[in-house]
Amino acid sequence: MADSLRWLPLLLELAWLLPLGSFVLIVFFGPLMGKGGRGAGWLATAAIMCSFVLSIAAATVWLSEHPLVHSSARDGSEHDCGASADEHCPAVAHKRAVPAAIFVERYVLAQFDQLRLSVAYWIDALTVAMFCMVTLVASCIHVYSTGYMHEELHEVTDQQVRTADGTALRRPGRYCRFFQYLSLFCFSMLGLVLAGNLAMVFAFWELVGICSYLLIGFYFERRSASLAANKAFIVNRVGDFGMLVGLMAAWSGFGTLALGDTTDAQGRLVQRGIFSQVRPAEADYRLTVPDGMVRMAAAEEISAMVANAHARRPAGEQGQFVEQHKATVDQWQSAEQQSAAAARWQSSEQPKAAAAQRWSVERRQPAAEAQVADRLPWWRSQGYGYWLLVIAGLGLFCGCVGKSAQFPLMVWLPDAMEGPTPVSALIHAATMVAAGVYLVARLYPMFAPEVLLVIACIGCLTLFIAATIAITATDIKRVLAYSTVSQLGYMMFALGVGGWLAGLFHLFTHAFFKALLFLCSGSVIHACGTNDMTQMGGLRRKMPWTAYTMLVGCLAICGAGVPLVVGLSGYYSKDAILAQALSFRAANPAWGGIVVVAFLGAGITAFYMFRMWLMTFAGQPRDKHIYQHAHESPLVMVGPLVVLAILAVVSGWPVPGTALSLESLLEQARPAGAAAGLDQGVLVAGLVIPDEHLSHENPVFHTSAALTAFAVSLLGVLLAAVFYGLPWLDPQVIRRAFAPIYSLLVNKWWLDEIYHYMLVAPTLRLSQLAAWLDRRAIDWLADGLARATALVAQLDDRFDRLVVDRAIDHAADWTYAFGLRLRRVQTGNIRQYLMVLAAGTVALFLLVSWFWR
Amino acid sequence: MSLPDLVQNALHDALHRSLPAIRPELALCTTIVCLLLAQMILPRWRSGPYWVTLVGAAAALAVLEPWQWLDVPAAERLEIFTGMLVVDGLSVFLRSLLLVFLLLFVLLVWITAVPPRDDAGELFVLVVGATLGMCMMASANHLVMVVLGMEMASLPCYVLAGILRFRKPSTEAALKFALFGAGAAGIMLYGLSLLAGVLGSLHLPTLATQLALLMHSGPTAEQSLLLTLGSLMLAVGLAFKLSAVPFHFWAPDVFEGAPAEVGALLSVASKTAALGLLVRLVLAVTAPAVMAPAATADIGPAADSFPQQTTADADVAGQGSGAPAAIVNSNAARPTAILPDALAPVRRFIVGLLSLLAVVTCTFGNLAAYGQSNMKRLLAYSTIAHAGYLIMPVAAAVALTGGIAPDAPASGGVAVGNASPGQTAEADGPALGHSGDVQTIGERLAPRRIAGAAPASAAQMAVASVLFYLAVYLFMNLAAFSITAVLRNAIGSERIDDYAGLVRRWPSLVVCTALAMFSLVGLPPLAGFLAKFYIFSAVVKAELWLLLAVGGLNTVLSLFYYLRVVRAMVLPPAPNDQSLPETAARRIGRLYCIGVTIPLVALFFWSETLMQWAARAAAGTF
Amino acid sequence: MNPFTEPIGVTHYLCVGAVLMVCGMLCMFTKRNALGVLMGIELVLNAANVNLVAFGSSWLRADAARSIALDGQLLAMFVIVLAAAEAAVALAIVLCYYNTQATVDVDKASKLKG
Amino acid sequence: MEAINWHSVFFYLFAALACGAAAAVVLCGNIVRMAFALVAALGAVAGLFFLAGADFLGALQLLVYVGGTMVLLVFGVMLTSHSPLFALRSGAGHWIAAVVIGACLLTVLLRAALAANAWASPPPPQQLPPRLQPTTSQIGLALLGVRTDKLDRPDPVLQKGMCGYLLPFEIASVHLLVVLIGAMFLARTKRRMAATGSGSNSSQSIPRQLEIGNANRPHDAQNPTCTPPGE
Repeated sequence: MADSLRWLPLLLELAWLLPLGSFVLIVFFGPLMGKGGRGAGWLATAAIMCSFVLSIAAATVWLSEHPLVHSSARDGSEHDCGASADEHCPAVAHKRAVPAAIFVERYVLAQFDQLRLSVAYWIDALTVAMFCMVTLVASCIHVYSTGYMHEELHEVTDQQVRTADGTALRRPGRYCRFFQYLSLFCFSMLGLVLAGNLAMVFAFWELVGICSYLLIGFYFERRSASLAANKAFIVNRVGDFGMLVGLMAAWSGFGTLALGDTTDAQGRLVQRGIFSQVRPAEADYRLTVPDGMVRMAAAEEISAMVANAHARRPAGEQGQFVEQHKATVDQWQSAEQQSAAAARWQSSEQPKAAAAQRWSVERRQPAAEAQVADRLPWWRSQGYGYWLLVIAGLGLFCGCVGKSAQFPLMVWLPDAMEGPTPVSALIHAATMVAAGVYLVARLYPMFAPEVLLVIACIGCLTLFIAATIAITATDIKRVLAYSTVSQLGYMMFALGVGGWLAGLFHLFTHAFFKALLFLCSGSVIHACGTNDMTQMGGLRRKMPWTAYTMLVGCLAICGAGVPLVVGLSGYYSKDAILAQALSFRAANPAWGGIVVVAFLGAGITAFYMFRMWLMTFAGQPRDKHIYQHAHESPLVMVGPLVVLAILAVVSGWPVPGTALSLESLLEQARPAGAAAGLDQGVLVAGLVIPDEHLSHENPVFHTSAALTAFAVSLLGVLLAAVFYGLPWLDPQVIRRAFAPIYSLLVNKWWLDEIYHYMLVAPTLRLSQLAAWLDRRAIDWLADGLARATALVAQLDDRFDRLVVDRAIDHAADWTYAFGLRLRRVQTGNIRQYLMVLAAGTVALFLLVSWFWR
Repeated sequence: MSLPDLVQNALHDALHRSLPAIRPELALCTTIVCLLLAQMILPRWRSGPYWVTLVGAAAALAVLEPWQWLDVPAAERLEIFTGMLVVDGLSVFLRSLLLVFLLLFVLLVWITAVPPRDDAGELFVLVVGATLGMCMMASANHLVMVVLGMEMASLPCYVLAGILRFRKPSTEAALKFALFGAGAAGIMLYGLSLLAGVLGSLHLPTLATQLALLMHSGPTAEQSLLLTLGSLMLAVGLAFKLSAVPFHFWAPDVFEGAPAEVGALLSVASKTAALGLLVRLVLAVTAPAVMAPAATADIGPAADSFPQQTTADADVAGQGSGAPAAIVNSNAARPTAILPDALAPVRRFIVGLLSLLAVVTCTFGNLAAYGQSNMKRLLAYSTIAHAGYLIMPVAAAVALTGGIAPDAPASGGVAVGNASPGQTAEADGPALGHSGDVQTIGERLAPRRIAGAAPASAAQMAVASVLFYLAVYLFMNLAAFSITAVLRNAIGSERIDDYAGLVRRWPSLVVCTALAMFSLVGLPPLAGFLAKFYIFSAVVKAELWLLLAVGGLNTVLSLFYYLRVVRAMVLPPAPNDQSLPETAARRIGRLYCIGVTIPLVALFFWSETLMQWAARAAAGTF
Repeated sequence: MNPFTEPIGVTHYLCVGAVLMVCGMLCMFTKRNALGVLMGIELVLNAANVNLVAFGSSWLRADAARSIALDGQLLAMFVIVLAAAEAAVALAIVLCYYNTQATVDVDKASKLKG
Repeated sequence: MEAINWHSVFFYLFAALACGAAAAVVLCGNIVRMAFALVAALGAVAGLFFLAGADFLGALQLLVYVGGTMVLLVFGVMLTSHSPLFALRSGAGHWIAAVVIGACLLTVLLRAALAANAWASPPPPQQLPPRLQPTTSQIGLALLGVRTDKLDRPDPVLQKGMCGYLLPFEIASVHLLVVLIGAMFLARTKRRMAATGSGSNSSQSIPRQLEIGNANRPHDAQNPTCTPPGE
């Protein structure tokens, strides 16, 4: 490790811990900091800004050690490798090199056998970039919040909450608490980014979830807010359940949760990390099923081997033993055995517990170990354990589905708008929902092609559904929320079709313009006191700064730009995604349909964004009263808007004259071997995840993506202008014309209703069925049979009440009563104690001689 | 060698080798003398006994130098006083715990002022005397020292139980304790005489070797009858000290009658020593190859005559993951390594006995704690239950010393289950039959070299888990008892119901209580969880599933009554008539409680050092 | 077979020890007087001593070399010392008990129970 | 007819005396009679010790037990004999339980005792009763840490296990010191009056509220239960 790099973990650690420090300080001393805790805001802001400065310093250190090269897509030096995926050209070969990364194990919390629970960091270009982005966006949001939340400095009257006597709720301000949560949120997110093992990832994952719960429920007196917070938390739990399954699969398969290789003080390898197990250097970084998973899948064969070795080995004769084991291998390789074994993993119905048990037997028989080790490559080539890898990947992705609000767990995110607007900005731009995408990107090496396909499909579905819902939403924040869901879908889609860089690039650019959009909407809400766009209009005259910065944001998210020349940040990232999608389509014609949806989504995005902007800022004011009261926000709120607007424009550009650009920085972190392209699907025949570099290098994809996207977006913008800008067409007409579709969209595809139905229905239906049967029985068979039935029902009911319902109670009662009865043994009489002493000895002797004879 | 030479040798050995090794004990003896002198010379120096004891305990800890053992890779096993005592990692660990407890105990008694200051001198003479005995128990290597240590630890405790000698409950407790203890001691002595008579020695390693040889040559039915009876009666004495069911009857009554401070001593220090002794005894007889005095025939058990496993540290550092080679070497260096195979029946017997005791004790303690209304009594039952938990890993350690020899059903169940029956029987045949010819021994030695590696370190980890549990247990129980004492001084009651509404008056103390109780249950962010985790993982390694099930079930059971204490403090409203004016003494009392609770949290996050130390201490025992 | 012509073995002593042990135990079970219980304890400890001496004696068995030799006597000696100490403490406790309860009846010591 | 083995005769004599006296201790109701029966039993055991060749131990038994411990016990009897001694009789239930347990215990112990015959066989009958060999000097040396008995032991393992008793000997003295101080502390009826006259204060500092059944008493403000350290 280069000398200056040694400071990198320390810098990032400090940047990570500063928000925690601010959190702790505010928790303990928040109310003491100025009137109403005004100082808390400044403290939190200062902390996150310092983090930002430290992150920049870290980035500088990083770049000084790892100078950037021109990314192949941007400087036009195209290596024409052709479209064929598996051809080895020099460009592909060099991309298989390991990315520069630092894995540091800072502190080992505990070690349970093989599993080390430690504070470990995985630092690469992605980590550094994420740090800069998160802290920068968070800094802007912090500054903005000091203005936005100023009402909380004194006592607040919440008009939306009525107390028992009908008056509005008055409560003390929660300024301190807000910043305390913000700091904790930033700390959690940074920790997640920095985490070097999955256990730590999971811990911070949950912490992020809790913070979002706290912040969404910030106005917890409002019923809607507390419901939304609960919803967010519970829906995320569903995802986290899957994640736990994935974690367990990973742990049992890899034997470790660390991402990188653990070494001891002398630098010797102690334990191989997940990445190097799943993409070992000796296998040319190809996706490799780790030993543990192969062993689990082949547990039956292994236990047979152990039994064999046990039976055959004469005690202590090593030489013979080796020969024997060779013989066994030969015997095993007979053709019928092979086919039988190959069939087995596909059905692979053996219970996991039994497998683990047998595995332990195998571990305790080192004699058979050599034999097993010999067989491992063959098993692996037969696909043993591959399904475990898929399960691990899918499980981990489940967690990301919950956190990044992907279909079908996207319902919580729009409801999360109940939190204060800066929080929405933070959640949507930099922290919570980005966490899911980040994690998918981080764990990219261990995703099998099938998992990537699932990710692509889910992402595609999400982006389309969310975009369509956004068309009809009238709440300004909800429009943005659905747009976030949709954009997250884009990112997942990109990752799924092999566009690792494209997805991440979009994550970064999206963070800037989405934060901008949210803060602008907050500014509007702050000025108007309402979220409803139908009451706005013409506001650009009252609040020009907000209006035009928001316009920049809208343009950026639409991917506006002059095709093939220059554009806003969104233009580059969206193009990269679409180009990769086209590349994917070329490689997998069977799955090409999802690409079309992605292009459609781009158009819809442009439409609803401009619909929103036009409804809010253009035209004539719809509500005079609100219009008159509207005013431009104070400088402390406008400042961050301007900063973010600039970033939204330029973040896709390289620094002139250098190779320094976001894209080339991220390119450094591309996981070894995860450039895909060479991974073939096993479960889904013919699935090829194309190499991302191909889409950059092939001008066909690039150009067609840029042009198509531009055309589609332009269409969307024009459509929006037709309806809302220059009202040539009345939206009401269209609404009536497409009434079924409109109701589908306005009801958010009835997703909430479907979930409600799915959750409640079984219980409800069952009870209704029972009730119906009951009634029918009495109505129709009002005779002796009916009475008998009634009697049986009654008995059953009594049984239910007396036995089933109260069995739990009774168990507890019995335990308690038994405990009380045991007290009576303790009579307090010393002579009885002594008798028990002697009797106990005798009884023990008799017992022992009875059992151990 | 002439007689004067012999005497000279013995004296030289005692003065230059043995005495330096028992410096802590000497410091304690000096403390006793200083206490008496201080009372005689300076009768008006009322805080004198506290200072003297504090300094004495600190000095003892200082000369024990436990921190040395943090770095020393593997403990050196040193037999001193011609084999009477043994100094190794285990003894150093246990003695450090005892001395740390002594220090904390002095502070507690100083703060809570029980008994009256005039009696402090006698109190500390007794406490230091008891600690001395416990130290002897922790390093006993000879049955005389076992007896002497147990009596030295017990007798002062009888008096301590009655330290409030003008109160009826206190004297009643002392009487019950003394009579029950004397009865148990009588039974234990009787059993011990039988054991010694059959095996022909009182020296533990010799005794163990004799036992192994006896088992190897196949004991007659009469001999095994005597052995069984003798070891059972010995176990009764230990069970009394451990308050294991059904020899626990003294515990609840004594804990309730004696002041809470003495309760802490009985439940922490006494149990630490007893458990150390238990570990020593069972490991001595089940893993005698370690102690193998038969390896060399020279007179005077000098330390250098024992082949030392200097490589054991690598094994500990690897913690089960590695270093089989190291073990092979150290095994090969021991000529008597064959003997453990013959000891399989002994191991089975001990594992069965300890498992039985553990299961019964644990369940009984937890169930009987349910209906208690007196805090001290509740803690007494909790102590009993914890004795059960603590015995479990000892059983596991014994099971694991056997390695994976397929003839030990306790550990080899799965292996037997998976191999086909015919092969198993074949493999088991020679191991079970005690044919003494050399060839079989050689054959049996060979697979052990390969297979025995991991279990040996697993057994060490089991012992280490006991030690870790004891260290955590010290703080948990001390916290619980000192909270009881502080509250008794403040609100004048030890009834749980009278703790109502404390949360509003002394929230810090309630937090401490909650932490202590949750740690006793074994809930995650506290050291108690880790302790329980380690012992259960030891039990899992030994594949004693019944123990695991019972332990898990009992953890659930125990949650209820521990929570009840916290609930009593938090939920019911405070009685209005009580006011608690803040005084310096109360504040200090609370501070003390907080101070002993902090380690519970700290040890969860910084458990590594302690666990490593425990592992090293355990490694020295094998 | 005339028992008076047969030599004495370890077994004989062990039988005496067993009887003493049981008598001591019975004493502890049946005496309500605390001092009676103490006497029972003395008997129990003596039983152990008889055993120890028997096992240590070189006169009582054919293979005397395998006996515990002087260890038996030495341990018995320490047991006597410990018994004396135990008696002293127990007696002091009994006196203390007597001072607070005005009785030496151990059955009265049943306030602590449950 | 073989010659009478007088060693055996005396053994049976002492054994009968010991067992009989022990039984008498159990059966007597009067504490004083019990004490005398105990003296007889312990004396008989001392005789058994002599017969086993443990001369020093026999003497110790006579001195410490019969002389010391019994005096202690008799003192106790006298000190506590103000109460009616004869009323302290156990109920029949207790007796029955005790006898049943005692019988079981006796069975087990006798079974064990008889088992010893199998491996520790008695010496051949023609062997003459051995002469008394004094063990005093050997015991003395052993207490110094040097074992001189059975130096010619054939078994090296057992030879190894013969330890010197220096440490127990010394540590027992500390033990006795501690125990005697404890006993003295308990037996002292009166509270020691501090020379400064503050004794009454200190006596109050026993937490009164610890009385059982009286636990609800509120804190007595005038009666501080604890004083800060260093006072």
